[in-house]
Amino acid sequence: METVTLQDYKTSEKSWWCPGCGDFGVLAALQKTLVKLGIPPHRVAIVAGIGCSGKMGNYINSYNIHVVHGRTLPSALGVKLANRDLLVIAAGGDGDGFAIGMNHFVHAVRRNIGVKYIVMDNHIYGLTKGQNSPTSDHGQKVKAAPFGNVESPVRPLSLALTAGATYVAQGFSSNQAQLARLIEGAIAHPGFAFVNVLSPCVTYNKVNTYDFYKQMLHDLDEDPDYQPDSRGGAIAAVLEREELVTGLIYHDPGSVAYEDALPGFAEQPLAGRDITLGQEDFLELLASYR
Amino acid sequence: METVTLQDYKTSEKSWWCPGCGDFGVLAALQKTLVKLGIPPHRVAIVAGIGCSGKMGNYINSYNIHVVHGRTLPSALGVKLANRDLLVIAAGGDGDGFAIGMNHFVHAVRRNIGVKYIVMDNHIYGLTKGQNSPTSDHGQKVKAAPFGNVESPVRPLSLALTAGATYVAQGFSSNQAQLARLIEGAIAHPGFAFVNVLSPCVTYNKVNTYDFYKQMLHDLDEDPDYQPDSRGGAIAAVLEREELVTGLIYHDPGSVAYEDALPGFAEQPLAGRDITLGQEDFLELLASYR
Amino acid sequence: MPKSLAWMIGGDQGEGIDATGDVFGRVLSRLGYCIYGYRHFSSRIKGGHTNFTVRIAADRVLAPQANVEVLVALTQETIDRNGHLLLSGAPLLADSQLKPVLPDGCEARLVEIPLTQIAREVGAAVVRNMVAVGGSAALFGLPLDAFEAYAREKFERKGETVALQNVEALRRGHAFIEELGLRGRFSLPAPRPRERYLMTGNDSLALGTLAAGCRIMAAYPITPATDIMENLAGLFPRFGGAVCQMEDELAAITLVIGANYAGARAMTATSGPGFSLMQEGIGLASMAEIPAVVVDTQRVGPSTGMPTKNEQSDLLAAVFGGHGEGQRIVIAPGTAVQAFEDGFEAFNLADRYQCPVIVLSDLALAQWLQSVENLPLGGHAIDRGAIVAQEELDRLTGEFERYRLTEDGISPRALPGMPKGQFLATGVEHASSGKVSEAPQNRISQMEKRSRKLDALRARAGAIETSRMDHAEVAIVCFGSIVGAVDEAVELLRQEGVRAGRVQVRQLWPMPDIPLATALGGAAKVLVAEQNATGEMRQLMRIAGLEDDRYRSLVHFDGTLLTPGRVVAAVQELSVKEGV
Amino acid sequence: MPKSLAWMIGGDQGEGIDATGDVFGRVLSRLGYCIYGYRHFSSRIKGGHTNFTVRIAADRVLAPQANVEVLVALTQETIDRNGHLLLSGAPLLADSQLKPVLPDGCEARLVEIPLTQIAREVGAAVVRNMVAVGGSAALFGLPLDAFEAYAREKFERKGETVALQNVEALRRGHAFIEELGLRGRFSLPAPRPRERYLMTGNDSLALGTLAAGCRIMAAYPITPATDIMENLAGLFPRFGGAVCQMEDELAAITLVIGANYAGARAMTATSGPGFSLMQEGIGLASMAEIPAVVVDTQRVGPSTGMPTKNEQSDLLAAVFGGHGEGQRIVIAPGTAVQAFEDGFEAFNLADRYQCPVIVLSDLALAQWLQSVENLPLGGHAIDRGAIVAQEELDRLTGEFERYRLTEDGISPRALPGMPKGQFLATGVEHASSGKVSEAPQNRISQMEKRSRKLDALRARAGAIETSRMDHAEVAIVCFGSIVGAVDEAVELLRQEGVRAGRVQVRQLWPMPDIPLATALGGAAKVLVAEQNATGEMRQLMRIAGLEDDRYRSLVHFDGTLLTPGRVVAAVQELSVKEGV
Ligand SMILES: Cc1ncc(C[n+]2csc(CCOP(=O)(O)OP(=O)(O)O)c2C)c(N)n1
Ligand SMILES: Cc1ncc(C[n+]2csc(CCOP(=O)(O)OP(=O)(O)O)c2C)c(N)n1
Ligand code: SF4
Ligand code: SF4
Ligand SMILES: [Mg+2]
Ligand SMILES: [Mg+2]
Repeated sequence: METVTLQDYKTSEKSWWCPGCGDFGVLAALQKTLVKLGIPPHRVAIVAGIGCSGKMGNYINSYNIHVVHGRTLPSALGVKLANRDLLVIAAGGDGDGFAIGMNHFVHAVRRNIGVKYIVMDNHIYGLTKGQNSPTSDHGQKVKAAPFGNVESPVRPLSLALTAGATYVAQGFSSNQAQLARLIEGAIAHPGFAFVNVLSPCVTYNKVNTYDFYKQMLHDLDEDPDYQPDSRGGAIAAVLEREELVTGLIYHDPGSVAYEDALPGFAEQPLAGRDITLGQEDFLELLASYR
Repeated sequence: METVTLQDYKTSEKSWWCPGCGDFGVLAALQKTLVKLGIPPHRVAIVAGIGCSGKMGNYINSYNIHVVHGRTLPSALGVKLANRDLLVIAAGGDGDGFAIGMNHFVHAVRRNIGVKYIVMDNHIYGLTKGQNSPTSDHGQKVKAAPFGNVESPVRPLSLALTAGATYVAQGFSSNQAQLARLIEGAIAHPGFAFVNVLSPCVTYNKVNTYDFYKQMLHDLDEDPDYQPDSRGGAIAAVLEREELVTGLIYHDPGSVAYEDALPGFAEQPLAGRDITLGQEDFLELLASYR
Repeated sequence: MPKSLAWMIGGDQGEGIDATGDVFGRVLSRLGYCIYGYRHFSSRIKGGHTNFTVRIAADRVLAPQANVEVLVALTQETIDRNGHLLLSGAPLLADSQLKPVLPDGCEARLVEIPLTQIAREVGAAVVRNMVAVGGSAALFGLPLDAFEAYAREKFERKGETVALQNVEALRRGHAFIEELGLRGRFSLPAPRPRERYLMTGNDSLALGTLAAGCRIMAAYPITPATDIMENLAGLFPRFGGAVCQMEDELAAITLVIGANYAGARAMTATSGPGFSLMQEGIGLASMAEIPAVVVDTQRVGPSTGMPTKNEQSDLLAAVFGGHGEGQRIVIAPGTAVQAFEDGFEAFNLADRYQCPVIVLSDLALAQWLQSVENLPLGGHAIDRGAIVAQEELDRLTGEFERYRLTEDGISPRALPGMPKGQFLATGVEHASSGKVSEAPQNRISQMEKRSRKLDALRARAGAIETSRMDHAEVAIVCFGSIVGAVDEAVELLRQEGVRAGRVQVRQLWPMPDIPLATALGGAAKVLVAEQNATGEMRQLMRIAGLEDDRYRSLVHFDGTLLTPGRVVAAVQELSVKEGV
Repeated sequence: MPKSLAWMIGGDQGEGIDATGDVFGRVLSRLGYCIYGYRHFSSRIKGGHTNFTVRIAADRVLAPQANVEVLVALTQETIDRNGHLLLSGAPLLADSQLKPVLPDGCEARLVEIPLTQIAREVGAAVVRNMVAVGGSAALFGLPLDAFEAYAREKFERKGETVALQNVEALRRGHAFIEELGLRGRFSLPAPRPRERYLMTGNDSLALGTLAAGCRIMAAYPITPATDIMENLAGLFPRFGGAVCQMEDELAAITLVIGANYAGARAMTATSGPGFSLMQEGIGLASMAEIPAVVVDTQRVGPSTGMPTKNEQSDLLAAVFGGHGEGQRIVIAPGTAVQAFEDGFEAFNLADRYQCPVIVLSDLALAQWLQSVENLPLGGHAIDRGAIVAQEELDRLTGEFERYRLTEDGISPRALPGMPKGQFLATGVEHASSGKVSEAPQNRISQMEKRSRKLDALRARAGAIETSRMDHAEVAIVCFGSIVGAVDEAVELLRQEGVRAGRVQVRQLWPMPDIPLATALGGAAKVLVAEQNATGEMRQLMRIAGLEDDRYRSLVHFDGTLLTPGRVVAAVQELSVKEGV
């Protein structure tokens, strides 16, 4: 373990979110965890989506790729496959992940790709100035829905569980200690780890505020009756509480990551391997076309 | 109710599926149901995806629109909003619906759009000649995965239930009577009705065959212990049996369709309405820009 | 060129800069002036510099001014960034609290005004900007009561106290400047009062689509197109329609196709990234001959680019972006009035030609305020194109032939719900019945039929609009929002004795080569001005055979608004180097 | 033109027609002939007509033949559809069981042969087609043992019985024809045996990418590109790589971008509809300067079009399809050998220029069998382009400057995992550090830097390939698979005394205007031949200034393969009408 300091993870760019934005808390928890684990910045690749949340990577001095809206997870899989020694963290918003990116979310989950996915779920589209997101409450009024949201929200936790997720957790950006612990668990997990973070948008979301969450959230980590080891139990628990929970919700200790399941896949990073094809191999392959 | 005969629903084109393909059964059940309900062909719009299954509409003499791969559900919503008097049926395959179209599936479900969605789920990509689909079993060997499928299948029924579906059923293309009943229930349901049909691909899928299903399927309609009225119970039931069930799985009698929830939305079909804007309305709107 | 003055207010994002600019512009508009109000901003919600400029004139202005007469600064950053825009001695109103400092070389006159302090005294820190508005009104010698009336109207619903605080803030700011003896420091031209609206292209385009009978709008939010959705979300429910905020642009475009197929008028609006995602869907509309209106409000590309900056670089993608060869009509409004017209006309074109119509707007047109004087609803008639009559269907003995081969390529369609009109609409190649066909000869007939539909458009009236082109030596060809800068440049050039004229291409595809060739016939030089890097319209003109040694390009691609000065300079360079 | 003969087998889809064609072609190839094997098929799995033609010659043939010498008919539909392809008296071998009837006007000689019956006698109905192959071998006077050997080899793993049944079927078919006295009815040219492979463009392209060191392939199935994925799925695991079948094309392209960013060589392959969906992702690769190889195996568009028919109509979308203005390199192989080369070279170009490279293939190249004689691995060297050295990073005092402004526009990149090389890659406009910047001057510098990268490619060696161009009066310009038909047409024209030559454009974008202008300089007429409706390459040539009154277009867009005859006719028409 090298000595890594918080300074190593800082960039010359200051975080540009609105004062009070929940995303500050997520950034802090992530940086703290990386430092705690002593992972040097050059071994970390952050793949970020488009949105206020997607700027996350701009403020961490790791390798960063800021992709197109919604394609955070497939891009992250690409990074992981090219260099499986990297810690690959995908980060984005609820719009990025559960609207335009929902398809990839479900499929990344069922593939169990070795990527840690942190969603800053503010129940709103922040960067485009306050439209309802897929997690916005029914009835929420915004300029694009002046008579209120007619849609019912998607439930990211239960969706992930149903889709076969092997690590599902939910944090609250104000609860740094828990959030850091959940991220740490995600990093340790082989396979896809999903950490949904309730991260209030103080500018556009007047419903899902810090106060709201402080009142409503139930901490499963502190619940002596809850064990995060049964998929069915986890689904039932989050269904019952309408996903207003925090903590480690489910964890499959037998999880095998996609890259470990791929037949014949190199154990060393592809990026560093000799890629020339031998003449003998080539002729052998050609021979099959005789 | 007009007298409608099977003949009215036939086209000059014969169905072009491989002999024995499960989709024949789906076509037959659908046509029978439409006739039984006495719905005249011009009041039916079928929106079909791309795939063997997507050819469904080509063989029914209704209004048909055969769209681009995966966009079956949003197109169907468009048709429904333009003319809410139509019976709008979306039909496609498991690739169309759960691979490229998964995003729209989840969102159509949570919107509860007034569309009946029939998926011919053969656990394979038929039209492109036998690649694994998102519902293919783990380990299934095909040319594109010669060492076996490394992915775990998505579970359409539980996904739909978790996403908030108000009508979920699963049929088997050989069981015509049940399938017709489930489709009839779907048509009667206000809002989104999802009928997943296990429809064997006799050419490319050597695992999920008629025999396989005959052995494995559990008929919930015949199960006296099963009541399709609880979301949690339904999720648990399909989870337990790995979705190898048929029958009506869940039904929310209080369902309100998206088009009924839209504020101010016309009760008569938009397609027939006078769309000219009155001069007074226009001036009033302009005045707000002074 | 109209005599004009410009006022700018600058500060941090999220501090009401644009709202303040809006107030200032709107009152001036009511006082009888023509306004062009534009903003500099970043893709960031709070913090980061922003400024809003209100350009004021007696006649239409549709372009930025190079300098400003007054700058109101709420942060030191504003002074540093924009101080140089002030001519020597021009007033820079800065909040005293900043302890403002002029940057080196800035010769403005620093006027410290205790904005924050006055606001606090008035009882609400948020009215700070209104103090500045009051002071600005004094500088221009404007009647304060018009501002007061507007503030009362605007803040009424927030309660009596708020309204009064705002009025008081205006008064105190006004008094402060008056006391400094600066009242009437600038005199505006005489106002020319008449019925006038202050709106953006997004506003007027939304109105145009409503007027055209569009009742379904499906979209996914994206800057700078979102306002269209937000505008219509407020309007459509009142007229029985609906706005559907979709999960992505793939869903938006295909919803629109489904709705148009079933007989409604439906549209979507997006910007570059979303537009790229729609390419497959647009191809379906071409192939199945389904009307579809797509607004692409361009911003700087490629990829995410600069989402809050102006560019016109989606033109080639609008014309050629989909795989295979499908019919598309591309039109581009340049002013808010034209945005209304095109928002309306797009639906007529789509229904008449049964194909996708792309309305290429751009950020400047979409988001900047302009005075609109003439927006008549009359003169625009709804034309739904060829729809088969029910009687004709009733008379049919065989199947309805949806894609009948006709001379002009247009085949009447049936709408779902019409008895005996059933047919298959598909993105697969099909016979005239609609049924799938792979026969080579059928392929040729259907391809030719579809392509024939658009032939007449090459000569469509209204495809181009010219100004000052009689006896013009230099023709400046342009499209979109830069027409304002070009027009102003033409006036400046004329004042300098250069016989310049302007040709605005409003229909970009099919390229109206016939009217263009005629319009440009007499010019000695043709300058094709575009806000992009590769001269996209010029490339289309080349394809259409509009190319010879008279043609030159002016490209502008740094994201800023094209100024009249830049256009003038380009023409002057032509004259010097090539002696027009 | 090589003297050639063609053999066709036709029947229902799903009845092993293509497998049978493959056997016939492969044995002939082993016997020393050059083969071109092509199929007619529909987007349907079983049922529906299909046929497979094997064209046989002593020298390279890469185009269809207008007529066939022998037709094997397994259904009456085959006879009705294809009978007219036989010249008078040519043998039409039909299964007696059909009770075959010749259509009106068909002057073929009907040879009834009890295929089904013999097969049953042999003990397996499935060997029916092998009876026909045996009979066909007799017609051409070919040694049966070569067929027997191949059948043994092929059916070995299915067990002794199966192999024997096939051999017996071959023998019985051969004997039947012999008894009719038809043995040696056609004599083939003398074979020219050498090491030769029978492969499709998809096969060789896949090999090329493997040889280039590509180890990650992400795709979503689509005809006619799927074989590339299926080929690589068998190969990559052996070399430590992986094929990921993704949920859609949006995922495929962005996976590829992520993988290339992180230092692997990764690719995707698709066809039109999927290619349209990738436009946004391709723009990201342009903007963030990330290498990415995208194979677009074209088929008939727009929309779903005719998925099993040939067209070259995605060219303009390949060049201009994304919003905004990003760099793309577009190359197009025309033969299986070139598909290998381009599959390899695409990765070098992508790494060297740090941008997306689009390999435009087409259905005919992708799916039809051709003889390949020269596929050397040597001569191709892997070039990973500019990657910063670790020592250089170690020496850095400040941040690594990923997008440094360089003279040639190429800036060395760091790969994730390299200490001190951290940077931000983003689709947002950025400064040379990689950090987001909206400064106008930075925008200009970065846009110019990116565009500068491709300048040299306008003159790249290998961008065009010419044949028979010395003293050519008529130059035929083409790209993609139709080069085979054009070359054959050139020989035919030369035989008739027309001095024709061929220019194949292998790099379509940047358009190699410099070598093209030189190559075409001496021609009196230039015919631009393309398999699309709007002359897409011609349009690109116009943009590049390659247009004058010598240029004409030949467009072919009915989905069938372009024949040499059609090209000859077009040139003759030119000569007659315009007197070359
Ligand atoms: C293809 C595409 N469509 C739309 C957009 C515009 N856009 C940018 S961010 C965003 C959503 C932001 O919401 P979310 O992902 O929840 O992030 P937040 O800003 O709330 O953190 C949208 C719609 C885009 N960049 N690309
Ligand atoms: C954008 C796009 N990508 C890929 C394809 C190719 N394609 C056609 S059908 C199909 C999948 C078919 O599977 P499924 O939906 O399960 O239908 P089935 O044939 O099994 O009934 C695919 C991938 C396409 N038409 N469009
Ligand atoms: S708009 Fe909301 S999500 Fe975005 S930075 Fe501000 S508070 Fe955070
Ligand atoms: S390939 Fe499979 S799904 Fe397609 S028609 Fe044949 S049996 Fe049915
Ligand atoms: Mg959000
Ligand atoms: Mg399927």
